[in-house]
Amino acid sequence: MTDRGRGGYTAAEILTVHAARALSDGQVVFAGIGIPLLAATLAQQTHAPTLTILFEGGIIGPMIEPGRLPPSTNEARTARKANMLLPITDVMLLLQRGYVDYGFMGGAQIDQYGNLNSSFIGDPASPSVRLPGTGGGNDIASLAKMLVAMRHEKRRFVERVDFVTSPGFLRGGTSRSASGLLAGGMHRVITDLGLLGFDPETKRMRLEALHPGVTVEQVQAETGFPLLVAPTLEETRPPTPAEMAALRRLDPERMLTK
Amino acid sequence: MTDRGRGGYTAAEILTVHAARALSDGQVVFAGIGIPLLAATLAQQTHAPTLTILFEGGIIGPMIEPGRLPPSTNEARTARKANMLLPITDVMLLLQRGYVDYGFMGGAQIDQYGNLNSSFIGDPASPSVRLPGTGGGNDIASLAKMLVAMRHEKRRFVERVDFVTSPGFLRGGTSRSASGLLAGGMHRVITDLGLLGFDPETKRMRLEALHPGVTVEQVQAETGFPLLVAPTLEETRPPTPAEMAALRRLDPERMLTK
Amino acid sequence: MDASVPYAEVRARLAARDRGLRDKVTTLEDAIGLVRDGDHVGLSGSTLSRTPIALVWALIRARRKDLVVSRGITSNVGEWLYASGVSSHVITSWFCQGIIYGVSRVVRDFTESGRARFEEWSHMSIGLGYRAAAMGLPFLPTRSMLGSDVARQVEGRFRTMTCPYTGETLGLVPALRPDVALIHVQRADRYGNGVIDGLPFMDVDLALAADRVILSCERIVSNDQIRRAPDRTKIPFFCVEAVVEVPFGASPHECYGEYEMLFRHLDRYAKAMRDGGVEACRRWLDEMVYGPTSHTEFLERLGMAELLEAQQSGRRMIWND
Amino acid sequence: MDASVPYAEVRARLAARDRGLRDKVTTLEDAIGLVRDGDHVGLSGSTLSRTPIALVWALIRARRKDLVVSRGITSNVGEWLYASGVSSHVITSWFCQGIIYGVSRVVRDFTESGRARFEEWSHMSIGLGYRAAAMGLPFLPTRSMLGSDVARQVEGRFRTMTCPYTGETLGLVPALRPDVALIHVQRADRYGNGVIDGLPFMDVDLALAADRVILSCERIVSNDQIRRAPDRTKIPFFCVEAVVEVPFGASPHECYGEYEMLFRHLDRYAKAMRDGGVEACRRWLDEMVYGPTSHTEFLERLGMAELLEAQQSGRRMIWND
Repeated sequence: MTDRGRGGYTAAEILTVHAARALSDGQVVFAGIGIPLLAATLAQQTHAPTLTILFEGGIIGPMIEPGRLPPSTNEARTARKANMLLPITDVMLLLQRGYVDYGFMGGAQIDQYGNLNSSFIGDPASPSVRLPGTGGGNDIASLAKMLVAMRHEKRRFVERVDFVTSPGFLRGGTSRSASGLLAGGMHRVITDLGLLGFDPETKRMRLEALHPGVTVEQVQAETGFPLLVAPTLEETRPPTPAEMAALRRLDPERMLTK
Repeated sequence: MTDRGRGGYTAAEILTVHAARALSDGQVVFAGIGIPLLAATLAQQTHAPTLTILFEGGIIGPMIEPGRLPPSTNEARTARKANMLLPITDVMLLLQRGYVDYGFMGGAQIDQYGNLNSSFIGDPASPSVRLPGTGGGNDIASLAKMLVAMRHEKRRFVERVDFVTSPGFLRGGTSRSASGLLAGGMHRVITDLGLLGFDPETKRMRLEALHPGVTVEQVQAETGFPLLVAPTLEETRPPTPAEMAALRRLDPERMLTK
Repeated sequence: MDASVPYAEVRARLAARDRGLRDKVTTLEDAIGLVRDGDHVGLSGSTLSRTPIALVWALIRARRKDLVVSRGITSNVGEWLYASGVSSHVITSWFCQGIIYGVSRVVRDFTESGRARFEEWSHMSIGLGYRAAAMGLPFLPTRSMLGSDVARQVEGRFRTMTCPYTGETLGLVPALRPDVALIHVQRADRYGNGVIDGLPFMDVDLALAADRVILSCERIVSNDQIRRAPDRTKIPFFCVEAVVEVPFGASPHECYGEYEMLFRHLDRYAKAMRDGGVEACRRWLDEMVYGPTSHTEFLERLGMAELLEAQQSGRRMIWND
Repeated sequence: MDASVPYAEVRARLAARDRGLRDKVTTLEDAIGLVRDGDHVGLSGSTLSRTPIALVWALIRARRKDLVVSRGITSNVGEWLYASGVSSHVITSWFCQGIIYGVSRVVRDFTESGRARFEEWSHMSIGLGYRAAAMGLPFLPTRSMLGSDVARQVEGRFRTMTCPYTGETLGLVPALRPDVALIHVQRADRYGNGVIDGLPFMDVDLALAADRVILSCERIVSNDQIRRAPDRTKIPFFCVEAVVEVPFGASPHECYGEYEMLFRHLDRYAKAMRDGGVEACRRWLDEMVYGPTSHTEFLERLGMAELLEAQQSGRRMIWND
């Protein structure tokens, strides 16, 4: 991730700190690798010591050691010294049962209703790029409240995704629940420019807060559809020294936060 | 079981030997405790060394030691040194998947269509005796071909059971498959008087073979409904010295075969 | 079997639970405080194995009432629940003292007189009911129980459907969702990570199906021990509400690898029930449940000699021989 | 996903299998003889973990064709199947070389040109498909995949129903029934009782779902070892058709507690694929699959130094540290 940070922080650092703040103590988060895992671990080290992380590979409460963040969700380095290992289908079913507070993923392409695409660029019948596909993304987004952390770029924030891999609010309004998705849904999109939520009625994406120094116009310029703006637009608090110190301990080689 | 044996054998010995003969090498049998287990073990010791026994408690291939037959299907004495232990629901699902050649149970009350009752004597709404109920019997009889070993007595062989706990052919004909039970069904009833099967069309119980010295009239006299008789009625071979020797090793104190 | 509960309510109930990695160790009495009158309570183990005896003992002493109790197979513990007035509704597949003890006079007395209900499902159906609940589903399909009177007795809850793929008839087992599960295991850590040796019965599904789980264990181990072999953890801590360390917590029943059942006690009990029926059961409750001032005293009344013998033989057959 | 197969046929196929407790140890080559052209083959493990590499290696050498291959998550092994012509139809939820290697040029080339198919289901749906088959059911209900384009792409196989208990919409995942499952585990006995350490992935369901199971293992242990800890057995012998002992049978992928993946080899492979695409993949197959005269020679070409290092670090992190 090339830097587009502010106030001496990289974009990835800003993303990670704000993502960590979205998590509360005692919660259970189903995390993807990369920024989501880093943010969940940062939350554990700062304000949420009893937060529990689940991984798609079948891992409950892994032993994350500072400086040794696991590179994937289902290998031995990730599984060692966890609280519990279980079959993939069963860890996914914990989402369906309701044990998980938040699913937490990165995103390649998102639309105004929070739908995510990781399957096709272009027409799925004749794609210009065949992407790796859903993995557990579709299940997590179908069954849990979602946090998405991603870089705020116009090519990533599109009016309509080419393919709904992981459902947000589908076509907005009540279309998600009408399809049978009765729980979960997009909760918050955390970017390097600000925090976004969704309008309670239309389910269209809405700017909720700006990072210091960012303007609404800048965010709109990096967004491929007209952005709603919350009635009271907040300004986020910049990363604190304590958060930054913890983050540096977790990622001393700045693999993820450069 | 009081004795009503013939040719120097007890009724229980005759039952057990003939039940063992109904099993073939390489098969998988889901066995109840008592005569079914004894018979399955006898089969292993005589003609079916690679026969596998499953128990309802969640046990695959137990270590049955001669003289130490386990008293129940789900305790540590039964589970120790098995090939595999698994949850109850999963061992039952092996029946549904089709891994089991025969379910093998005793019976308290059976009717002309092979339905078994272990729930109520009398009107279920106001029973004269509330029996212990199905346990896994209903599942085994619903999902596997069945062998039943029981004492041949008029009060046990009734025209219509008070309550269908474990389904045989229900009301005969195609009524079993019409109810959605597409596999399994009563295969053979083994008694101390002879062997019984079921008419291929009507699914009514039919005498297939008599033990030496037993007459059709005797069997009919101990049966509470008119018994069909197979076109060619066989006479069973008496227990062999090898079978009896193996049986004595398995049950030296004659707990089950007195 | 309450399969008609909307998914939103199932989710809301779970969302309200504290699922953090926190110390949950407490006493038998405090743990049982989590059970409310009228609750549906699921019990671990099967027949005479890994039954949560200490928890049931505390439950009866706390004089809870109107409980619905479910278990795959129910033995003498169900007699105590009937006779104590704690429950007059047991959902199970098979119900008497234990396979070698024959038909239960206590169960007969209560059910034949209509004073209590024994709601019978097939053994697999009880398991599928817990599993449906554990999976967050309103039901699971089955090819069992169809056509039988067992199904007819619970018509409306056991249903059928036509499979859209094959056109075949399938049975539907509704989710079985206990308000509370009482589960006894060999080992757990303070957070509630539970390890089961030997037969798991239906306990993993039961733990995930229930709205609250009270875990008793033979011993509490460190979280580090749990993390040494995370593939042995069978019950995840976040479904557990309370952890109680109770040595011999399943006696007079057995606990795999720890102790056998107390055969002499159970034989004496069986004879007393045969001879005295419900009144004998109430006398047993007076002597063994209400009488002792602590669970340790309950164990004393079971008898040190028989407990030690059961421990010796129970350990030996699994670990030594 | 062939959920429309009548139950009678599912049962008949299983009834025809030899399920006796017999010695099943054989060679890689003979075991792979059980796979027929056109079969649906399911693979154990996930991504770069506990993949049945040795079995797939033998499969490619045997030049099987028209296979449909399924797996929860598919990595570079899927590239080999495409590039070798063994399969042009992979059913999976995620398909590239491995999470750190980004989009696969080989997968892109085959799928974007229409020469091969990547049939995408959600990860849980692949698992539920195996589980439905393992349970002897035509489908399992789900609350996932609804409303998405993933579902739309497989419409007719992924269906919906109205729950008769709640009135809610449920998705239905059809049974996923491999003709053959290739499964690599740490230990097995000669009969096929399989023990899995660490993450079980979808392998228990896969084993029970398939019509035939070929089990490779790091080492064959005695049946007595299995019976010492029967609660550790994860795959029952009677679903297994062949057992092959293959040390490093998952290399260059990892096997929990035995060895890590061969990072340097995988990095070199990834760079070669980025630079050379399908042609580079075919060169890799020539060098690593068709070239060696034995699996041992395949391991030699992976490199003794890296294998030993992977073994040392893989064991250390689980058992020593």
